[in-house]
Amino acid sequence: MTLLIQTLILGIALGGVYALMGSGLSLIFGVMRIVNLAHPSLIMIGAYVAYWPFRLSNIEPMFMLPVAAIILACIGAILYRLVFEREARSAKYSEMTVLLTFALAMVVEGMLGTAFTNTQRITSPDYATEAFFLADIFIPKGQLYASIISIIIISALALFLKYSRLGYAIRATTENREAAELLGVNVNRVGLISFAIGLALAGAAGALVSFIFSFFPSKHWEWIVILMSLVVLGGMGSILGTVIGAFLLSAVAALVGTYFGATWSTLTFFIALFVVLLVRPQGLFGEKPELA
Amino acid sequence: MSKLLEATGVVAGYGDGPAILNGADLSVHPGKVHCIIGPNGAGKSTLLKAIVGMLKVREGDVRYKGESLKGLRPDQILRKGICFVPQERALFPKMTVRENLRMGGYSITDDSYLNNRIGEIEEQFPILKERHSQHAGTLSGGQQQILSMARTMILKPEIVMLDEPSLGLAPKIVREVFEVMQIMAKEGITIILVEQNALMGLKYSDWGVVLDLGRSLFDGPAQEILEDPRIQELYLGGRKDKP
Amino acid sequence: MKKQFIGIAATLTVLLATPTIAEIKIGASLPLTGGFSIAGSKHEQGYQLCVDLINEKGGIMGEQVNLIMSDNRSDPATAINQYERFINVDQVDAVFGTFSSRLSFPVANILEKNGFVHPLPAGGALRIYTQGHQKVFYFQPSAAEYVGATLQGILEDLVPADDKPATAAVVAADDFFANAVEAGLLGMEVMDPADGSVVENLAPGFLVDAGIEIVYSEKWPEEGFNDWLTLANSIKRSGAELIVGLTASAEEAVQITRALKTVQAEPKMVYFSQGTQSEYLEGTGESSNSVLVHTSWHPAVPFQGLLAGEPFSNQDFVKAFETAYGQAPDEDSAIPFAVCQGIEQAIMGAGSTDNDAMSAWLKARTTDDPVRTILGRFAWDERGLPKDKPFLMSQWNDGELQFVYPTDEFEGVQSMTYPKQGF
Amino acid sequence: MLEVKELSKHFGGIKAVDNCSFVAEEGRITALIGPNGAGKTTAFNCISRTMTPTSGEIWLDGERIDQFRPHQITARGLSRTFQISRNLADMTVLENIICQSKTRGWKDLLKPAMSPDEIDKAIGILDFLGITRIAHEDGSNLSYGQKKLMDLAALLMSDPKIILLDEPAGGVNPTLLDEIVNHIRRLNEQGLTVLIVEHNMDLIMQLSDKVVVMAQGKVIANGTPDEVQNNPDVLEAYLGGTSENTE
Amino acid sequence: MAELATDEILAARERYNQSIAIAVNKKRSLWFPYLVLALLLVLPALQLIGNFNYVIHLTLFTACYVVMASGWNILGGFTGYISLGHNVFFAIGGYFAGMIFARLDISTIIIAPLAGLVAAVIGYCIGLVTLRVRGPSFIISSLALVMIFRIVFENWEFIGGAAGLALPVNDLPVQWAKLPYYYAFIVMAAIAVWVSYKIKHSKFGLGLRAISKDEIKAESSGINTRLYKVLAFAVSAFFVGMAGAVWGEYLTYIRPNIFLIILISVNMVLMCVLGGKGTIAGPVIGAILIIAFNELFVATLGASEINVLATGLIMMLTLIFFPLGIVGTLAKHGKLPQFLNWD
Repeated sequence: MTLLIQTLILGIALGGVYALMGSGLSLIFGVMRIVNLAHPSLIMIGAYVAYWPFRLSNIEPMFMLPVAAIILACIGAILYRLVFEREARSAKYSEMTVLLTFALAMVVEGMLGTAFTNTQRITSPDYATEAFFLADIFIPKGQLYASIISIIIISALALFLKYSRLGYAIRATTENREAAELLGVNVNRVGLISFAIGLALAGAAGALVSFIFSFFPSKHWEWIVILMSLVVLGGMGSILGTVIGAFLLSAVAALVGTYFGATWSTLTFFIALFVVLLVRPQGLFGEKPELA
Repeated sequence: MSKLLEATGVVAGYGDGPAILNGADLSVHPGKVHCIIGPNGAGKSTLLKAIVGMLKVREGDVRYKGESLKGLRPDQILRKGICFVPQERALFPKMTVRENLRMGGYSITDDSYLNNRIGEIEEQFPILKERHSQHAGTLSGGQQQILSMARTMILKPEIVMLDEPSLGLAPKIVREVFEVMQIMAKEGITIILVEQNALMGLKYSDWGVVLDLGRSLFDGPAQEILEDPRIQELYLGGRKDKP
Repeated sequence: MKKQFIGIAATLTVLLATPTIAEIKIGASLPLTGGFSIAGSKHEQGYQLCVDLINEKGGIMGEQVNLIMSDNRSDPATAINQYERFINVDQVDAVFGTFSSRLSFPVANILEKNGFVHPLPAGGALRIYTQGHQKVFYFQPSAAEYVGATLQGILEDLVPADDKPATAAVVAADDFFANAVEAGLLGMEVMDPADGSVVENLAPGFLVDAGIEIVYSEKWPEEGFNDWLTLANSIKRSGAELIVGLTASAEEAVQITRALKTVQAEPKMVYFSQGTQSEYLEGTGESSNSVLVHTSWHPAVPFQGLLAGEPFSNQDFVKAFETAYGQAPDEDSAIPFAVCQGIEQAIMGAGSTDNDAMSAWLKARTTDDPVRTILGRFAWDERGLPKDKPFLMSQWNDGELQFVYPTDEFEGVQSMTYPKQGF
Repeated sequence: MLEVKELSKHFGGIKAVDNCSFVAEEGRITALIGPNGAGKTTAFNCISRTMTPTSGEIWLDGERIDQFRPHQITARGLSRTFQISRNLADMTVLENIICQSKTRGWKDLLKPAMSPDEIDKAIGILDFLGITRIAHEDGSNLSYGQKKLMDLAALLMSDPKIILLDEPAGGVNPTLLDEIVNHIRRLNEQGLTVLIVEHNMDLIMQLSDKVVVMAQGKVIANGTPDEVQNNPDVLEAYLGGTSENTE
Repeated sequence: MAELATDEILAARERYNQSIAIAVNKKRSLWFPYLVLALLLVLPALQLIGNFNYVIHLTLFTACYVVMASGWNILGGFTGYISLGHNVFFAIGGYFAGMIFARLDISTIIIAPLAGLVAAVIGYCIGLVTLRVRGPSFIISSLALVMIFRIVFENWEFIGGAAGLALPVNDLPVQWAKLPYYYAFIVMAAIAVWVSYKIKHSKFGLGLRAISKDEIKAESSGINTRLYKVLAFAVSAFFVGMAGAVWGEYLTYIRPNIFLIILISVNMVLMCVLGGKGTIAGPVIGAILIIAFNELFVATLGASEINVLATGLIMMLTLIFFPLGIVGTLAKHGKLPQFLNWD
């Protein structure tokens, strides 16, 4: 019983981090139909932004979170202008962008590798290797803090989308790009802003990831399918879905890892992705696919 | 007569494709209902899209109150007071009716004024008030058309362009839609209507324009156009254009 | 059309590249990018330093050494392609091996086919040496399957008999090298899947030999594994007193160590197969205290080698490396350096760059008349594995990697800290 | 010929088609009319199996077809057009049309994509519809009306026994509409069964032998055009005899 | 009002219609591919005058990717289902033929068609499941497929698990040792290109194109879409599996982290995208260019991460400026040199 509870706690604590990593991916898909395979490599940039100050002058990685978010948002704005804007009206946009972002991931990897080498990095604030113990059960501090921050950021985003004027514009653009344009929404700017927000989330996630997983430029390939699986489970484009998907999957993976073996815990994500796509392609919270 | 909007020699087409419009002209008279008719592929919808900036005007010019609209984005043109309701009704199906109205007033930054306008529109169209929290996607075709027309009125625009508002609607609803159009016209809004059902369209209009071969062939008071025998033969189903 | 163009270009390259001045060309393809890039870059430094030093001292038999290095992106097809290019286009006289078994397996076949001596800096699994290749020479102490012997030695020689760990947890990456070490520790059969034959039966395994009961064993997949805390929790719950972590990279060793610290595991002894690198220390800090890692090389070991016919000790290497690169070397630079020394001595011994002669000379080495490198003396058995060469065991203590075993062979052995005082 | 028995289709809680039965008799033109949202298109989709019916049976020529896949239904001689016409972008109109020509069995798979016979036939149909000029045009560059015509042309390519037309007159100019009406009638005289959904009452009155009126998923009237036109229920629900604002 | 008579307008409309109708002039050249093939078949004669193993290796490597890219193109180019998981079939073919070669000593060149068939059957079964989703969902599912297969192969001890399977080297003299594989790949490449051509110009190919544009429309046009796309999947798996079979023996080492890495899939996709998805010559040209680029980068930028960057950059620039690939984009603007038009 203790083992079961402990496993669930570990799974859920990891889920918070995955949720933030996945929510940017989900937002970008929702608004712009871009399946951003480069997302994990951009998270990596955020992680480096948190890493160097820690390494050089022991600056708390969580303080670097806003900095990482802002830097990534700027990168997002530039990328959108240079790369994604011109493609926005093409019919096969989604498929094109999958390939485009795939190539982008390679470019980012190459740049990070050139700048920082492929040496593995990790920040080590004290809480990263400490835990709260409650009798037999422990809650790792690093994961707990990261999850709490994730949830706060995601909630703020959800409120912003629901109530702000820009939030309206983003939602409208998500649903019907042309109509939004006709009603006075500068869809390109909305695209740019939501892309920047999505990447800001990646930057924030990067700062948190920096003390949870070790990272190096080519590591992002290992993250992408995991992130995809939770985004797909939650329903592509639904941020709430992504969060629930993240918690659900990482809890299940932890259970599988404990009771069936570590090999199969990783497989959980892949199988889940596969099964969800086939049984309920719209995910838990996604819209129903168009009929006829 | 003074021209509110004037398109001269417009050449436009989709993407890199051939030009659909080859020098189309259009003169718009303030406060009147204009009906553009013509055979399929004549470029009626293309002309509207070119005016609101959804398509690039390759040659020619579009002037509104003496100012060129060429090269402006749709949202900029909208702010000048020209609204466009496309064929496919352009609603946000997963947003509520009220949120859709709110989006109609997206370019209004004053919240209390916007809420007032939404209130006024809902008074004018009770069906929208009744269903304000329903998702727009669940409305019937006619209600959707009414919503998308009413939505444009929030901005009190100068010109509203309607692209085949009667498309796919039951006869009874078609009549309702044209009545909504008349309400708009009574508020002083200038209307440009593209209608395949030319008889009906002209009946509700003050001015008629015939577009064919990618340019404007005839232009005159709706009544005159309706009575012109050539028009009847060519466009109103009086004569076959093939042996 | 493009193909012909490449053909013509290649032909031209062949013509232009034909040596006009006397030099010895040596080719090395290394994984400078991709998954193995960290180790690959360090190998590059080792090879380059050795060749530079040789050239400074007048080259091999008066001829300068021209080292041609290229990046194979950790991809075997690229690796074999590049060795083909070395042999056919660049017309090298000898080659240095590449890093990792993934790349070494196919490269070994190509080199064997072309009759080249194949000195391997890495690729320690028995199966590479049981394929009947004639010219492979391994430049590390022994095959990975036998690493456990060193651990067993420590348990018997350095740990007080009454305080010995009684139970062990063995966790391993699903990786070629880690699997091989695991096979030795747990006493598995090494199979050749090609014909289903048993290459070697390692039962009952070094841990059982040392009288330790295995209470937990687990494997994690090579890629995409993130559940370190769950794994560490299971290790802790097993109550194992000895934790054996057979990781595929220092990165995984960092993750496991941090996770074990988080769950507050309290084993008596911790041994990892990777983790001599400075990255390990940076990622784990104080938790690294008294963690044991086996190694082929350690800066403090007073090995005596030869370079350009002159004595060249391990300490000389450390000094030269620091001068050249401004940082301390580690195992991944020292091993390739030794490979380079081995080939140099083989060329001098054979008196030419004839690979058959070099191979014959290397094969003729005995423990008394060995190849002398900064990794110590090398003489090989008929499989190409070194004879009588134990691994070293090193231990992290207060941020320093000390070498603690074997105790009776060299000067400067430090005493082992035992038991481990928590993470 | 085509018989729909107690067909229902529910979306979540909404009954788009509710226990609806009607028959399209062989060699006749049957019209399906009704207000927007009455379930006409949904019924069409269920018949051609682009949607799965919730319950009910559909019979074609004495064979129950509601378990088949769309292409099997097409192979049995039932072809349809779409209300918002679907076309194959980046393929020419000619290719779009020839796609619809019949293939049977494995042998046909490797036959040339467009045989001269098929091209001749397709051009003939385009000629007839007066749109030969768009034969090599990309399907996505067509106007709304042109797409409708291309759909109709594709339909004729497959030599169907029964065709389902979903608002063929929408967006088509009146002159051309007369042509289409005449053509449908001629085909009908040659034995083609037609089921048509349309709002243009003139067209319905001119063309159809029988009219089925649907409202809120149910069949509310059934009869000759004249009968239906004077049915008070139909007047109220559809034609707009009163000014009530409900559907 | 303009003074025009109705007849004049009708006549004008007729002229207008004719002016818009575009005459399509499709001239393709077949002499060029045949010439290339003939040259490639006699290329090994170079071995008589020297050691050109490296040239042979590069050509063989390119041909291997031509087989795979052309195979991928049948699904990704014609049918519009972009798979990033086709290396699964590469691995299946490699392992199947490799195990038979190791145990029964039958050359993989003989086994290749059978290995292809095994890959096709497995592809057919996978296709039945995964082809139910399309667009981005399909792409992601294909990525998951690789991960799943990788874990399965790594844990299957019979075939060597994560450590892989080493195969014996043939005993031909070094100068001729590559030729069996060389000819096998050249012949397979020729067959793959020829089959792509045949498929593209058949009813099957037309159906696949229809599916790639609008599946519902295609289905209601009477095309058995499920059968067509699953068949396309199987055919494309067949070629990739066949290539994997021979490649395994050539490499002499089969291991999950050699065959099931993302780079191989990326190469297939990149070659088709660069050359032109859905064209016949596209994958061939793409394969030649990518391998030439790779060689160039390794030669000039060798020791750095810059080559990853450069590969990514090429892919991005292609997608942005030549979204239809070299062949596709040139053809669209009517600038395709005749010798590259094999469609």
